[in-house]
Amino acid sequence: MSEQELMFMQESSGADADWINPGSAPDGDTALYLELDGWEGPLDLLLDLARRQKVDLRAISILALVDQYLDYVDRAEALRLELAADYLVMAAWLAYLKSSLLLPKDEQEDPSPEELALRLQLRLQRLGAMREAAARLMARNRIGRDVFLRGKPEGLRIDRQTQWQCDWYALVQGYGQVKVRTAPVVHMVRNRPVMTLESALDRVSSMLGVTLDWIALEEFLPAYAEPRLRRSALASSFVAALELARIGKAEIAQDSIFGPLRLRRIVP
Amino acid sequence: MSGRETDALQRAVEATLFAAEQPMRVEALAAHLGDADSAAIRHALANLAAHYAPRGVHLVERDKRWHFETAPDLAYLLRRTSEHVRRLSRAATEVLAIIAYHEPVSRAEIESIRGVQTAKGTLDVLLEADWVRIAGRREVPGRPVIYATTPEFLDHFGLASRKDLPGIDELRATGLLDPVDDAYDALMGENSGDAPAEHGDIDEYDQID
Amino acid sequence: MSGRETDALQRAVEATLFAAEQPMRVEALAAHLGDADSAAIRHALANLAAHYAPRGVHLVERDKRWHFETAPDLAYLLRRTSEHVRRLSRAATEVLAIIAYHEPVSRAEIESIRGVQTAKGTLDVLLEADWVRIAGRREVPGRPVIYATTPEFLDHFGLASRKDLPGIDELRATGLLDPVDDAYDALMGENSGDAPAEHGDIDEYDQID
Repeated sequence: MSEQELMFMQESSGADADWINPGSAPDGDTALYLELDGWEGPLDLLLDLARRQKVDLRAISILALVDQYLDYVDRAEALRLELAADYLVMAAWLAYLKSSLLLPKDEQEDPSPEELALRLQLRLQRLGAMREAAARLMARNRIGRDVFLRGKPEGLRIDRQTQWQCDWYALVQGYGQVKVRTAPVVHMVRNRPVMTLESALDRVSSMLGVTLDWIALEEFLPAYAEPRLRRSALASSFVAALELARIGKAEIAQDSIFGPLRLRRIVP
Repeated sequence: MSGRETDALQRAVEATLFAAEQPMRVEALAAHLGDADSAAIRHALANLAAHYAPRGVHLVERDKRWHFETAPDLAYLLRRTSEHVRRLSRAATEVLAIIAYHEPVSRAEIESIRGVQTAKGTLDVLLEADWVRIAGRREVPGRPVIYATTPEFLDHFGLASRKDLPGIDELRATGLLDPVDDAYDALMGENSGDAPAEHGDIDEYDQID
Repeated sequence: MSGRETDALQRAVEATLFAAEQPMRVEALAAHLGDADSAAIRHALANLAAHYAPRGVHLVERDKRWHFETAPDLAYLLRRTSEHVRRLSRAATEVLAIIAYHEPVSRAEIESIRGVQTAKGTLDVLLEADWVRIAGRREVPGRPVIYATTPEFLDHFGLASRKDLPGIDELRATGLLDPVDDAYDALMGENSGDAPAEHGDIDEYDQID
């Protein structure tokens, strides 16, 4: 039967126009070849070939289908049409499936060719179902084609109006905060006992002039200074020592990290 | 048969939906009509729909949103030049059907049904038409994007809900919406042999060809 | 009223006018409906108009052109206002307070009192709320607009007159300024004597009035 159908397919021709419509199958073999671009892949081609068997997709003969597909690929090659690789992969797989199906049962491997054939059939059924569903969907009454909405609706407009809310408390507090925030700010700096860098420089250089020995930094500080003045004097004296070392009037030594700093005059 | 004293709420609902530029849900109608009672609005909608049923204009519900549209049987009078509805390519048509019947569905799942890779542009066309939306990601390795249909899709194709998709009940009952693996296992489990289960698809297929 | 068997032409006219983007003349309708008889169309239009007369939608003729429109008594449905309550922002509250205490006052004066620029929208909100009005222009170079409060302002805040606004001293006495004062005191904390002098602004304002 499939043989006959194939013969019939060879004889008729044309009908390319059908290709525009989803779900339709070409009724001419020539069209089949010429419309290669129209296929959505090998499964799609298989589905159309299966449909040619004019039976339910659950009752198709997989062997016949394989033959049809392989025949199609052969013809395409004979016509020197370039087939996409996935068509050839499908052809190879179908050829393998066919030979497995023809082998005696006990030589079959896992998965069995029957399982593979059934799975192929299930896939075709699913694709067929979706193609049919798509056609039925497209045939529904569609807005803008079959049914129409109101041509020029007046449109609904909703104006949002804000009811602002503020209470007396917030108003008065807001004003108070503005006044407080913008009140002139007075900065007070307390008078602190400090030793300036200048006086430290004087003090250190004059004390260095007295001797050629090493003198510890602490010894430059005023003996009875209160702690805050002492801290300031230490900082200023240290900077003064660095300054004197920089201009070559003194040298600084420290034996260990955080150890006492010592100073000595350099005799020019 | 519309009553001579069409009641006030019914008139208000009628006028509002006539004037609306978008389909409206019951809640939106209620809010627009000054927090009217939802049940009363539903009642008015049902009355209006019945009133308009034999007329040239119908009141329809799509995805819980209501709008007026012309009666489908008058399409032949009103059909305009086809530019209003762009034709979908065959690939896009199939992808749309697969998304609608299987949603939510990933691109890989679409491709496994079609047995062919889906061009990026095909999904873009459907997204742009506002018929398909990205519905999230599947929580499997790779977290693929999954697609679903939109209210606009149901609107455009005149479907009250996805339950209205043509033939979806039969497809589900016959397992044609299940993955091949599940269908195979089911077949192997249920019946010993190769005889497939009963189904009602044959006629439909014949009609198509 | 409308018959149970709405006749075919009447349905066609109804659907056509519903879907039409422009009002249509009888001739245009006739042409659209496949050269239907004008008299029959007039008859259908009259029937339809009568049918819709009590409904929420009317079929009306204007300048020999027919179209559907919302029933005039329901026109209010097309344009609704929805009121929602919003609290005045802090900035707007401050600006309102400054206007109330200092009025009439220009924007530049408001800004110099607040120590920050005032967004245009802030004054707009107060104008929209009807609490502030434009009270003229100050006769100085640039003639800046000056703002003052409205009777609605006094109403809203339950004030008999602006003199009811408490002065800074009273605010401090009632603890209204405490949250800010605390922070201020913390900053100035050590030397209690250095706190800035009390302001006597309020009295001056009173004199302004």
